[in-house]
Amino acid sequence: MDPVILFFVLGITAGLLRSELRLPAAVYEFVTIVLLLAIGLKGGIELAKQPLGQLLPQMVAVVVLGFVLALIAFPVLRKLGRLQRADAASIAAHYGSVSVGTYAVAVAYLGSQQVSFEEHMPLLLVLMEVPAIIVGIILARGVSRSTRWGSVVHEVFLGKGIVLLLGGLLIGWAAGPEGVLPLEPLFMDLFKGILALFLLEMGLITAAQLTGLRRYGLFLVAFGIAMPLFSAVVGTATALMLGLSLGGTVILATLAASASYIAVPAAMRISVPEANPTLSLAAALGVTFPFNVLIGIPIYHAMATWVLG
Amino acid sequence: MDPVILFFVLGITAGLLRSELRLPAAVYEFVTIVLLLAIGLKGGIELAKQPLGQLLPQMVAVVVLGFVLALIAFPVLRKLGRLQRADAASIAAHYGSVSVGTYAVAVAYLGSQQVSFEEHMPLLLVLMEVPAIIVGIILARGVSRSTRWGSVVHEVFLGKGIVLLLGGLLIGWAAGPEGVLPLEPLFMDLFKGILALFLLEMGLITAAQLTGLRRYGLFLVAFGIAMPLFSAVVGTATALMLGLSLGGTVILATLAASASYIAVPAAMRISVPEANPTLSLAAALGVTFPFNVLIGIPIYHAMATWVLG
Amino acid sequence: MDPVILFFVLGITAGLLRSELRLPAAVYEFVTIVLLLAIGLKGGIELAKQPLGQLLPQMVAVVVLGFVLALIAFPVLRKLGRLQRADAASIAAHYGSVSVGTYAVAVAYLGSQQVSFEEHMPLLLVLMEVPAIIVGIILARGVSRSTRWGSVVHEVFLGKGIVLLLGGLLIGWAAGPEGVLPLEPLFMDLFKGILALFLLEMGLITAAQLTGLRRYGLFLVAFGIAMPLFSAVVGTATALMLGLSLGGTVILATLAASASYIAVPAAMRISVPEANPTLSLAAALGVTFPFNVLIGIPIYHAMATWVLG
Amino acid sequence: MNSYKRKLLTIVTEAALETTLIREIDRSGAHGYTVTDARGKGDHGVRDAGWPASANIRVEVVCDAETAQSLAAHLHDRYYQDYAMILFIAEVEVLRPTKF
Amino acid sequence: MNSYKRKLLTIVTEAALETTLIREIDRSGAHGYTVTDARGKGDHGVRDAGWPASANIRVEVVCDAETAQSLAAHLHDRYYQDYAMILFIAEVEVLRPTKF
Amino acid sequence: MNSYKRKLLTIVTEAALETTLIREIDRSGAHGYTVTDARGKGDHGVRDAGWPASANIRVEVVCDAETAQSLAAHLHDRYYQDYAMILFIAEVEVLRPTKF
Ligand SMILES: Nc1ncnc2c1ncn2[C@@H]1O[C@H](COP(=O)(O)O)[C@@H](O)[C@H]1O
Ligand SMILES: Nc1ncnc2c1ncn2[C@@H]1O[C@H](COP(=O)(O)O)[C@@H](O)[C@H]1O
Ligand SMILES: Nc1ncnc2c1ncn2[C@@H]1O[C@H](COP(=O)(O)O)[C@@H](O)[C@H]1O
Ligand code: NA
Ligand code: NA
Ligand code: NA
Repeated sequence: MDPVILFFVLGITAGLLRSELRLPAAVYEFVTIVLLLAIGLKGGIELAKQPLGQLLPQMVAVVVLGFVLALIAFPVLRKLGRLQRADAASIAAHYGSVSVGTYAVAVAYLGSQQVSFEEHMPLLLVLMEVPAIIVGIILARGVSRSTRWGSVVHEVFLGKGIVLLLGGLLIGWAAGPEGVLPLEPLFMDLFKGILALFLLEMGLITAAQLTGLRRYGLFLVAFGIAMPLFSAVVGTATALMLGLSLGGTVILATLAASASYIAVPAAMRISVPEANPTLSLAAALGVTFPFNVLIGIPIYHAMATWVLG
Repeated sequence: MDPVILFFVLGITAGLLRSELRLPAAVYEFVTIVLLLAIGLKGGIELAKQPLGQLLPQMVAVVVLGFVLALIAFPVLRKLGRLQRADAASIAAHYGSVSVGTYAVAVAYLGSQQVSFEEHMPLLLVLMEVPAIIVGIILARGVSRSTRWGSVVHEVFLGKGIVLLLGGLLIGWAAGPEGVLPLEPLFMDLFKGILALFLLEMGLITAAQLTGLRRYGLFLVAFGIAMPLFSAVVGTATALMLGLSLGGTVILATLAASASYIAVPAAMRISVPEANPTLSLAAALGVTFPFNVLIGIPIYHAMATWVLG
Repeated sequence: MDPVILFFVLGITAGLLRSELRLPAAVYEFVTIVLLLAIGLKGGIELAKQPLGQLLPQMVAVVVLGFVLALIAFPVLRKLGRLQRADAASIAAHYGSVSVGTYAVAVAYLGSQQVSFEEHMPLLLVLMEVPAIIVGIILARGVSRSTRWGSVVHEVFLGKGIVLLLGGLLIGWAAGPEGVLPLEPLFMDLFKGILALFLLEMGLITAAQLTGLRRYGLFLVAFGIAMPLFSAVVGTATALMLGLSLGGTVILATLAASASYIAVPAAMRISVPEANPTLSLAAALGVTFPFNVLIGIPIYHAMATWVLG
Repeated sequence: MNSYKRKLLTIVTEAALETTLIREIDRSGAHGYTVTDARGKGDHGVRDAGWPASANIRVEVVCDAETAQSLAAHLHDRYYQDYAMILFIAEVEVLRPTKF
Repeated sequence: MNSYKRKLLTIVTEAALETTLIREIDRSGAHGYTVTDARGKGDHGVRDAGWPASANIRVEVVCDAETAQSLAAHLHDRYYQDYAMILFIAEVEVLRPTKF
Repeated sequence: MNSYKRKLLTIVTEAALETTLIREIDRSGAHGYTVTDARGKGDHGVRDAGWPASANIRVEVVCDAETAQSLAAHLHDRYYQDYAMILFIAEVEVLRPTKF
């Protein structure tokens, strides 16, 4: 098992044992900022090497993928889960969007398995964050006039996550591989160490979400495991269609399978306030994140190997 | 363009678009502390290599330069800008002193242009921080008995900036190049990455200062561009007189052109409280810092090349 | 003198001169977390290389050492120092336990002296943290029924220090030297730089403790110097008995000589609240920490060389 | 020195609401506000500030009784149902009546 | 909108006491609390929050008069002697009487 | 348990003033103070705590009515004009009259 995963396990364990261990909010923010910038930069460097036009099919495909996954999740949550409209819409948005932390773990995993992948994946990551948010808002409130779309767009595109990822992408793209070289000691060499600290904190947070889970029962657990498995299949199929490499397929499956816990919760809190954040975070963080990180990614790897082999 | 500058541009853009991106105060402090220590250490290592006596002419020259620039700025601000006595004195102090962030960008710039410079520059940086503060206080209040010089000296010499720069210098000097080696991964290898985070934050702060600017009009913009250009000429002339190398000349010009936003604002707030900090920060951070970082340094480079060529 | 020590001196000096320099609490926590994890990881890697059973004698020995040192310190504090029961018990617990910061300085010291040592020392460090705490509580309150041992155990074993050290040990042990490789840039390469920042902060904190010292007089100063010297002798003898190498002997002597200021103060505050923390911190941080760091470690080195030579 | 009676309205709520809340305060006619970071527990469970989604803010507004009452009532009607939020009002004395 | 009188109990004490204090509040029957990080000075000297051992917390509890009195008295008896701690109680108005 | 009336003086001002302000409080005869970090908005514009120059502090002093009045008046006269600062005073009950 990759040692960064062990940090996640340490965090969960410490959290469940009610240890005094707690990372200050500022450390969480620092670590998040470095990760987001690092992922953006890495993708940007790659973009500098190839014509953007060539990536257009992939870009369109992941946007559609984001829409579709949210639209599929919604009726399941509504019918099978008997959740309220707003809650179902909000959770659907979480699962249609993506988790940067899960992406980073997948990158680390492929690294230690020495499987290479298309390095422009961070571009797809950014593109896939947004569509599900829009779906979620429309599902919750309809396309009513009263929705303040101005502030929705602001919330979505100017949130910390997107700004740093996109900013990193653009800087990496503008500076190119040579230009970014002096930044590598911080953003590349420390990447795994910083990711370890991030996962330690995520473990502590995940442990706290489990309380939410206990209250809202089995359905969320089932959904939190079944949905990523289903999404990973859709993601793998999409990757196949796009002709991605083995590594690229694993990443796209992981992106599809992952559920957002940075951009989407913030956007939903403002745009669909009547949705209960405890539900979506319990599912996305309490179930799906650990599932993907501990079990899912190797499964998606096996699946991709099988499909592409 | 150096990628660290792009982080500054990202920060300004995010700030102007009112993004939710915000670095916690603790991250700003951490990044500042590492930069200040790194700059000090680097200079100290160099001091260990050469007799201090030999540097005396340069040391005296920059102290005089600090005094002179503040004394020139004051009447301009008072007469042309029609600013109140305290405001003119405070702004003059900012421009007579130096900006560590600008210095760091100049170092990064020369690095990527592969221009070497006298490595003891951090010593001159420290020396140049202080004189203008004293000029500013005297200009504001006269040499009145009521000035509590004890607390002024305390404020100036025991502020975070000077303590860390000077501390770094002394440690670097005592430990020498060999001794500092194990500290290099943090203070040298990460330097540019940390500088990038610092400039990201500076961009956000700069964007916030622009509000101040809008209120106080054109004069500050003009002064914030003309003054560094003039100071750079004086700095270049001084460097010529001192026989500095091309790189050293660019650095000294940049130091002269830069306006303080760490040591001086803190000192002025306590010692000349009637000066409006919005004015000086709008000029120093809202105009001069971005001007130097984006346009000024290459100009000073061209100027030095032309003069020395 | 190792440059990291100079950072400690800088911190003390700045603190005594009442400089404005202050590290935000979040930076202190960040630096502490990285140090604890790094020390744990390093020890864990080593454990992966050798059968744990072989280390059993050492493990038992240091646990006994922790008990014994606390039991020796107590009557001295009570009789010679005429301290109240709770205060004597609390201080005894501090001195029977160990200081991670002092350990890190000893490691850095041996590194720059190019003296190698048994790399599993972090395991002994963890084991030696706890016994003195239990002694302290029993000395203060007897083995009364009313002591809530459940919450004591929780406080002791789930405090930040132990969780991170032990967590690091287990992760290093599970991942092995290969697995930890990608984490090295953060946890190994930056170690000395991070230690420098930590010692800077410790200097500031130490300076603040000196006020406490001034109030409680000479006895604490004498005890704060004599006790580590005595403990170092006991530690050296134990190392000799265990057949440790020169480096290992220095480390064990240093561990014995060091006084806790993370785990023990927190545990005492909850379990022996009537003990005055100013007294124990003044001794442990105001006297013993600087003594060990500045003078003690070289003395223990000389002692070990003499004994083993 | 004379002193004048004003109200201090304190709001503890989710950090995610900061921008929105500040807009509401600006609109209410109050002349200023003070924000500190907080954590806590209430009907919506423990909010321990470990990460942005579980952080609270504590906002104080000094203003006249009428503004305090109407702002409190408005926030109550608009946000109480969907957000972790409490409101309370205390009596305070200030030195400069025109400032608040 | 009607408003109802409640008490605001504020406690400033050592950060080390946070877990213990929260347990006491939970037991007291109060429905919630708010915590902010603080530093300060009092009879136990300067506590400057430079590191955990010298950090303070500032805890607020809105509750009825009886709970406030009994919680304050209990904390006073149990912790005042051994810990840096102050307590004070203010009168506040709240909008929803059942919440507190 | 008996309780005694005291005043709670709250000051919100620029972080740069912390050392100075603490000196003033010490001189005023008050027995202690509590400081928390804050941000806010007032006549001097938005102070968002993004960096030291734009950070606020929130200082509380529990003391007798006379000290509160005279300290407030002194701070008002000395600092209001040049610094971002507000002051307000509330009535509080304390348990130990000699402590404040
Ligand atoms: N009785 C109370 N006293 C003090 N603070 C409270 C109280 N109830 C709730 N809070 C604070 O207000 C936040 C939101 O409350 P709630 O909506 O009840 O969950 C909590 O996270 C606490 O910080
Ligand atoms: N008179 C006071 N006004 C405001 N805060 C105080 C006062 N006295 C003490 N404090 C706070 O309460 C903490 C503990 O007080 P003490 O037990 O007196 O040392 C101090 O560190 C301060 O933060
Ligand atoms: N009406 C108000 N209510 C609460 N806090 C205020 C108010 N006015 C000002 N403040 C705070 O006091 C600081 C200084 O106020 P001012 O001098 O008016 O700019 C602001 O940055 C706010 O944090
Ligand atoms: Na997804
Ligand atoms: Na200058
Ligand atoms: Na010891």
